[in-house]
Amino acid sequence: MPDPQRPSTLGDEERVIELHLPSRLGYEKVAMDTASAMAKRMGFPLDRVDSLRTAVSEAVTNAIEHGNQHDSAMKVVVVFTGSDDGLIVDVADQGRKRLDEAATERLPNIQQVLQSDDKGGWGIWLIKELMDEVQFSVAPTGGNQLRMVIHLDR
Amino acid sequence: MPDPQRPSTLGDEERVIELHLPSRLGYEKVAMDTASAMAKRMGFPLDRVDSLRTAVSEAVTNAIEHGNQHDSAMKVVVVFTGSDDGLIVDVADQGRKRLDEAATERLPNIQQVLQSDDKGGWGIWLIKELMDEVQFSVAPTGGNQLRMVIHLDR
Amino acid sequence: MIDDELKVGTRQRDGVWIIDLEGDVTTFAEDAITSAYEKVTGEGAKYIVINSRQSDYINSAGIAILIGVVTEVNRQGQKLAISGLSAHFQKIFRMVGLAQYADIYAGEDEAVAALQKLVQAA
Amino acid sequence: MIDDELKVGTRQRDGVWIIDLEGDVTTFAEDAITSAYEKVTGEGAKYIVINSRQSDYINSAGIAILIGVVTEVNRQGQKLAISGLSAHFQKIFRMVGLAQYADIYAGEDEAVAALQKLVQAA
Ligand SMILES: Nc1ncnc2c1ncn2[C@@H]1O[C@H](COP(=O)(O)OP(=O)(O)O)[C@@H](O)[C@H]1O
Ligand SMILES: Nc1ncnc2c1ncn2[C@@H]1O[C@H](COP(=O)(O)OP(=O)(O)O)[C@@H](O)[C@H]1O
Repeated sequence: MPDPQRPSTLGDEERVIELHLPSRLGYEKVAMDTASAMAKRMGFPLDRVDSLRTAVSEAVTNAIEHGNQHDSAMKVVVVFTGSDDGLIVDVADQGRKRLDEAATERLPNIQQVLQSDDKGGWGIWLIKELMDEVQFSVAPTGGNQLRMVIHLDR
Repeated sequence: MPDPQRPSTLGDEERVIELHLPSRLGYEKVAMDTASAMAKRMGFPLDRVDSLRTAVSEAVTNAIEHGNQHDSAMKVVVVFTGSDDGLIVDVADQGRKRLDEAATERLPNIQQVLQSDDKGGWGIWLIKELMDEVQFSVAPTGGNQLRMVIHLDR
Repeated sequence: MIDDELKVGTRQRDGVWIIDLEGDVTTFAEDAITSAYEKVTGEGAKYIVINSRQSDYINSAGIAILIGVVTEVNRQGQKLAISGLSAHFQKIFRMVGLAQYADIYAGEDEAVAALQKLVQAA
Repeated sequence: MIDDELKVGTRQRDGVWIIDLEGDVTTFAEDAITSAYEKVTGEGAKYIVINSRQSDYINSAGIAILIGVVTEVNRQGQKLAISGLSAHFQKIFRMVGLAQYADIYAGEDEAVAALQKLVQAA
């Protein structure tokens, strides 16, 4: 058997996993499952894994629905970067619709939502509540990008 | 809430999921977990999911070890194509070493292996035993490509 | 292939109507959940339990559907409880504030027992 | 991050040595498994159980390591049994032919009982 050649240190680039998904609702579940499989293997406790599952599914759903407007020719790209400190997940769409900054700062309120016709608007707020860090930016490819970070506390 | 716009038929292209992994042993587990999460959601029975896990991990391990020679700058690309009939998994490396056709047709035998210094050589044979269809080809990118198909029997 | 359908069932246990949800609670669940709610309301339901059976994927669109049910429940003067959620989704439902409008119970039996007390008091 | 270490332990139960494996059985497990085998052999083990505790990832490199152990076991005139494998890995071990050289038992107790019969007969 050849020597497994396991280097003791690794640059970030070598730890990057990329997942390309079609812009079709349902495929956010693949990103959710890949994220949770990685997080479990990295030793995150189960309640943190559940939080990551919800955050990833919300971000990918938004990329499909809003960023790519359900255009199935457009891709959602999810990049996982693991390190000893935790896991970074970047979700990028192709930006058919530009993410409005105000939308990232809303604090939805159930009393108001009950009066309103739109019962939604919980996704970004949930991601921010559940993850340790959340940043919005423009992806290298020009679309919207959401970066979420979950720390390994040990 | 916007109409989910769920089309009743979809071209193959829209159902394709791509996973890019660094050429480092251990990352085959990410492919294995993504494959099994998809297969479970597609309704494969658990013993078939286990077979797929083993086949995918063997193919990705070969791509890392042999095809990309543990060069961590090289990627392994795994493409999952789901359909009503089953799941196709393509595993492509960047072909630092070309897969030898004879290697794909070996029937390892434990009596012989016990006499030999190399106790390995089970990977490709196992993939062929466990999957419904297996094909070897040259990837569009020039590397080795292994396609495995697992059918949904219903 | 990847879009599990939600299975929704309705049944009655001594004055309490139960809406069973099995599968993903996402935007695709809207018609099924709304119809089940309308069905039990048409049967005269005053006390309703939404009972999740192994729904390990509830997203914000699913939560929006349930908030829609709460709106109707308030309008109709019904009483709603929710049961069967995992610890994670119990937490999410509390974060969102749904727990202010529907008591959350771990199991169906507890939810039904709590509502039956109200049936008897009525 | 992604490479779980395998935990290997050794212990004795009335004349039978047990090598416990917990974690991934892959190429990274080679030193740990070989050392554990050499350790129990050094202690004079004649009857050995390799007991998998929740190893849900065994690949062909791991199988190659176990075939290496079988080679030594044959050379040393020891007797080997394997326990604790999931149904899937029991199937794989049979396919490969390992079951011809090491009896496969669902649980540790069965494996130990079978080998103890041989201890007593010896
Ligand atoms: N990837 C995205 N691209 C463009 N717009 C987005 C994206 N994600 C979110 N948005 C905008 O932010 C709003 C709030 O998103 P969210 O909190 O997830 O709630 P909801 O999706 O239910 O409206 C959306 O309605 C949309 O206008
Ligand atoms: N992706 C690949 N690229 C190049 N060569 C390969 C690849 N996969 C397999 N091979 C060749 O086929 C042989 C048999 O592979 P396998 O059956 O998996 O056993 P093992 O990896 O233990 O040798 C390998 O030793 C290698 O020479």
